[in-house]
Amino acid sequence: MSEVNHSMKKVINDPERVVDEMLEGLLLAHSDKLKSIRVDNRSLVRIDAPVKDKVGIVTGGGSGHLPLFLGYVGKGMLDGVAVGDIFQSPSSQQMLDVIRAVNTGAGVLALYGNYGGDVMNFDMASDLADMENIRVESVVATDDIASMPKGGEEKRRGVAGMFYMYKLASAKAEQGASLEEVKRIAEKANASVRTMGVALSPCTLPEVGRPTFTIKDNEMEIGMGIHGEPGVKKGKIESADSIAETLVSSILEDMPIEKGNNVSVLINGLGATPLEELYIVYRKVHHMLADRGIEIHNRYIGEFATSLEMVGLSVSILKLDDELKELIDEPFSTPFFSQN
Amino acid sequence: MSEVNHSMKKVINDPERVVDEMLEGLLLAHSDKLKSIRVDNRSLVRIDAPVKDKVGIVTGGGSGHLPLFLGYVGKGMLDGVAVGDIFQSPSSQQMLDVIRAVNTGAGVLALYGNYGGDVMNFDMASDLADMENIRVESVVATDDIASMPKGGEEKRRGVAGMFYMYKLASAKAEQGASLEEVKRIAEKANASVRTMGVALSPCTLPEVGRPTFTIKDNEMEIGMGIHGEPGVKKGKIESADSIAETLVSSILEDMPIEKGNNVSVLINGLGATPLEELYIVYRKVHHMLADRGIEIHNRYIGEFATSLEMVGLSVSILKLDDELKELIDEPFSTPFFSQN
Amino acid sequence: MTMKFTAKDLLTYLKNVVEVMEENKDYLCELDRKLGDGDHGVTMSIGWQAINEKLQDELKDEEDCGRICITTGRTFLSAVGSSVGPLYATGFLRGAKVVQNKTEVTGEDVKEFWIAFIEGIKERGQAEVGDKTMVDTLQPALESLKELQSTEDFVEGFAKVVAAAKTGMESTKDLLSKRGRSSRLGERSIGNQDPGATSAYLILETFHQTITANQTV
Amino acid sequence: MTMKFTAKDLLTYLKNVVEVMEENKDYLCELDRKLGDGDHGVTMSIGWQAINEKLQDELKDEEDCGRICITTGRTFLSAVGSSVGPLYATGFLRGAKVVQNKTEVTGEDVKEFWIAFIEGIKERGQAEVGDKTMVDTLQPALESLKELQSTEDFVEGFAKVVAAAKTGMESTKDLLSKRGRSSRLGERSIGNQDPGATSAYLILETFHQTITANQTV
Ligand SMILES: Nc1ncnc2c1ncn2[C@@H]1O[C@H](COP(=O)(O)OP(=O)(O)O)[C@@H](O)[C@H]1O
Ligand SMILES: Nc1ncnc2c1ncn2[C@@H]1O[C@H](COP(=O)(O)OP(=O)(O)O)[C@@H](O)[C@H]1O
Ligand SMILES: [Mg+2]
Ligand SMILES: [Mg+2]
Ligand SMILES: [Mg+2]
Ligand SMILES: [Mg+2]
Repeated sequence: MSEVNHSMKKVINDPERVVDEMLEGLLLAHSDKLKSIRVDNRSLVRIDAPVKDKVGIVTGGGSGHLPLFLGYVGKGMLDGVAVGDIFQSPSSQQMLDVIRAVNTGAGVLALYGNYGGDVMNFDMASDLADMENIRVESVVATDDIASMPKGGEEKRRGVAGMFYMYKLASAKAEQGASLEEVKRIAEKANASVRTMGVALSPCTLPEVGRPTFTIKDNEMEIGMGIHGEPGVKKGKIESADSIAETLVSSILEDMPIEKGNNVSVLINGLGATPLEELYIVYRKVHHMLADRGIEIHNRYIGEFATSLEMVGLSVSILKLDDELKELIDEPFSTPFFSQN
Repeated sequence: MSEVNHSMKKVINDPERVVDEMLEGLLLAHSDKLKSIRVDNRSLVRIDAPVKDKVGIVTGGGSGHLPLFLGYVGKGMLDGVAVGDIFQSPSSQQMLDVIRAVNTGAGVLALYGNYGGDVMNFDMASDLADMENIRVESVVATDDIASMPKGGEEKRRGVAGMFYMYKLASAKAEQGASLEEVKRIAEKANASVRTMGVALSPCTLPEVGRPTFTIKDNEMEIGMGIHGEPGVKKGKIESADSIAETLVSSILEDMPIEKGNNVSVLINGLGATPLEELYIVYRKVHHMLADRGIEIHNRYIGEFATSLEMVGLSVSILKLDDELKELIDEPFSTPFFSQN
Repeated sequence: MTMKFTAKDLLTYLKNVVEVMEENKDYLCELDRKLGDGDHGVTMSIGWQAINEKLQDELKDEEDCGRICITTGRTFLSAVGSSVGPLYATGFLRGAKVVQNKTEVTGEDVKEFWIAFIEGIKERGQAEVGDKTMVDTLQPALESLKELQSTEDFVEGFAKVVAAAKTGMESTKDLLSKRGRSSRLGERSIGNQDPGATSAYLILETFHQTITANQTV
Repeated sequence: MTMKFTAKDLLTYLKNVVEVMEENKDYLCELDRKLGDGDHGVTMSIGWQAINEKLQDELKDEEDCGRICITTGRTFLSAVGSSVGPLYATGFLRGAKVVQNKTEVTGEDVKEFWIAFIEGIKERGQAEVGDKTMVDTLQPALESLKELQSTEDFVEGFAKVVAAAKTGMESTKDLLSKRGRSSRLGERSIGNQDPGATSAYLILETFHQTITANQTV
């Protein structure tokens, strides 16, 4: 067992066992909603999986982003998740086990972020599932506009906007739609959402014990990734209004939204930024959209995809048509969220 | 307007306007669930208030603790809240306005934490309401065992365990119970819950711009209050298990719980502590209670009462009898939470 | 304790307090800057200016001392958000009960008014002597008030009350703050006079000035 | 490219890799400590030890080269969680298709096996030459493999493949990492040889040793 680095402001035991102990706690707490299908607890499915005749939807990714990824497994949401170490992809085997466990014969859709390790392992898992005659399709989230300029959309990373892909595809699957239909919705969701964020401080990996990079005392980084990937602009910390302005106008430049259109807005805290500040940002985002005659159909404000205790937030905007609007209003319930 | 202190890792505009802008954002976001009854937005009530024939339940307190206090206003929960500046009591007038707005003639119950300013202003507001023939009763939360040794229970502060008082009294009121009955439940809830927490780092008030006190790099403080009030013990940061052990055994010493008893457990993050760590702590708490033959009826894990971006957490344990068990399972829904 | 004090005199007194608070606005803020959030002068000014409006308007011809005090207390409360709002408001509301339905009051009534005023504040704030608050001014004043004999001249007697209040106010310099915002400063609070103790002194002192002027006319 | 390579030889080769990985465990970890999380040697050891168990058990008398490769790939994958799990597993699974249902393979088959092996890894990992990964070892090897003439001696030809792989492996020292864990180090990644490039070289080099030994016997 490794020693706890005592200058780390973390409530943990052995830094190497953070994920195992987190999962143990989670399963003790939510045994009515989730079950583990591997002895290492790295593959979790909703308690009623496989859900008869339904297309199975799975995800996976590194730990340290709660409620992402496992927080989205539940009724009206995802069927299963493979859980990696902090900021590390789960293994193909763990993904394959999830795919098997949620498969009902209707096929399985894998939804995950566009990160090398996750893509490689999910591709591998799909190949293996294919050898067992399980139909697997994938849609990779690419909502982070800061990670690659326009034109390189398919190389962008997936961040908080992934929530919408999960939500909408899951609602469609819950209605009994086919794998093709559910995949179409996931692709449409991904094509209709854009995210951009700002980080004011880094986070500390438990195994490392100190921040893996630094942001100066009076600085922030626009567009930094959720693992600390470099952003598009470093600079002095700006006001909430000017940050909101930068994020929203970058999003609207990348994905123009017409007057009269409906959107859903997601204000996501990265970990240490208080809810109070998310509402201050929402205020400005609301005014900006209202000024442009854009209708906010609904909004999600809170922590949806974190980076441990990073200070910062992101704004996601989802363009809604009638089909997506109907799906976004569907209820769901996981140990972390519920919508009636 | 005051200048933003740029070495503060906060996404805000004018530090003096943090609460006003937060409230503006909140009301823009949740106009379907909350309404403001004062031009300064400092008094909020649920959208359907006053709820016919129901005992009104109100709370109030300083800002900087979201989702406390205003996050508990909603269906199956509180009727109204008075909102103060960061860590400051709201005014008696703001409280009086809330009391008036939720009064249906069935009387109003004020539930709040045991802090000088809040007590003084709620007492004042009750006197004024009384002069208008509105029956007001109060129950003051005193769940923080670290704030005063056994024997001085009534001088203890109210912290995260206040959630249970809100939840249980509200469920009782929703059933149509009388003011006396609802008050009895609030008192029973407060008498049946104990909380103890640990802080690993302080937080920074926006108007001040730097931490109001410090905790050494490798230190933590057991029992620190949610405004930084001194705790019972400073020391080196300990492991999650040993922290959980200290918190749970202190609670059980203060309020013995017998084998076979039912409890509800609340693991509350103070702001910057990741959810992952709360689950690591839950794991140990679960094992400790299970080892003693105590039955965990349900649990709440997340942020329920924060101190801006303080690093740390608290554990609350509520002793349940049949009456409280029935009430705790009742559904509720606010912009911040819902339970089906 | 022969003294005649009418509703008109009460209105004059309140007007005098408005002026005194305006004159001492910066001084009170300066004291609060060292101990709290620097707003005590502004707070008092806002509260008393609101009262001033009432004095010029609905209270202009009011003859019931009780109603004057109730309006004063309520107005102060709704104008002021900070700690002193409910404290001074309670003072006036409790005092109002003593003088209700009276157009003219005696020295005995005035004594009882101030006793109720101070006890109301003590009850509301739950501060104790030595906590470095306005109670350090008010408690010695209360004790001195209680000792006033029905045989002595009220104006002279009240001079002793104000003197006790002054000593109390000055004692706050050397105290460690235990209540309100300044309690966060701990040791650093020592050495500065408490702003609330100061405004409480001004309120009493202005009353003495008012009745003295009244007498000499 | 006359060469006879049987399922037995394949099993011997795999056994040899098991040994080589055990011998180089510390070395690979040391390389990974400078660039990543220091586990590459342990990872390879775990994976190949798992394969070793299969070699001693269900693969002991296996005569189908395809099935041997499939089991090797799958075993490696389920034993290993890190990046190299799917990479090497894909290599063996893709190679398996070339040699399926064969008990004995020709030099031409072996060439095609390694081409499929390397192309599988490239496809799986999407790394490019210069990214500082095992692809820097494998790409030159692939090009060298493709140039092998059907007329030349396979063992001699494969020596050139290994030489190209070695040059590729050594080139990673001066590269800036762009893939996997080590990419986080940025500039600091320069100056150290990539662990995956090293284990990939060992896999090819051990194959050359195996066929050389085979020939001389
Ligand atoms: N509980 C209390 N009892 C009596 N006086 C108090 C109490 N709390 C605060 N005060 C007084 O209030 C004064 C501060 O008033 P003010 O600055 O207007 O309010 P705030 O502290 O809310 O800014 C203090 O100097 C102190 O004398
Ligand atoms: N996308 C990729 N394509 C090819 N090789 C890769 C890729 N990502 C990582 N690698 C190789 O994997 C090696 C690291 O392996 P290992 O330490 O076992 O995995 P991990 O990085 O998960 O700890 C690197 O040295 C590199 O050669
Ligand atoms: Mg002040
Ligand atoms: Mg103030
Ligand atoms: Mg490694
Ligand atoms: Mg590794």
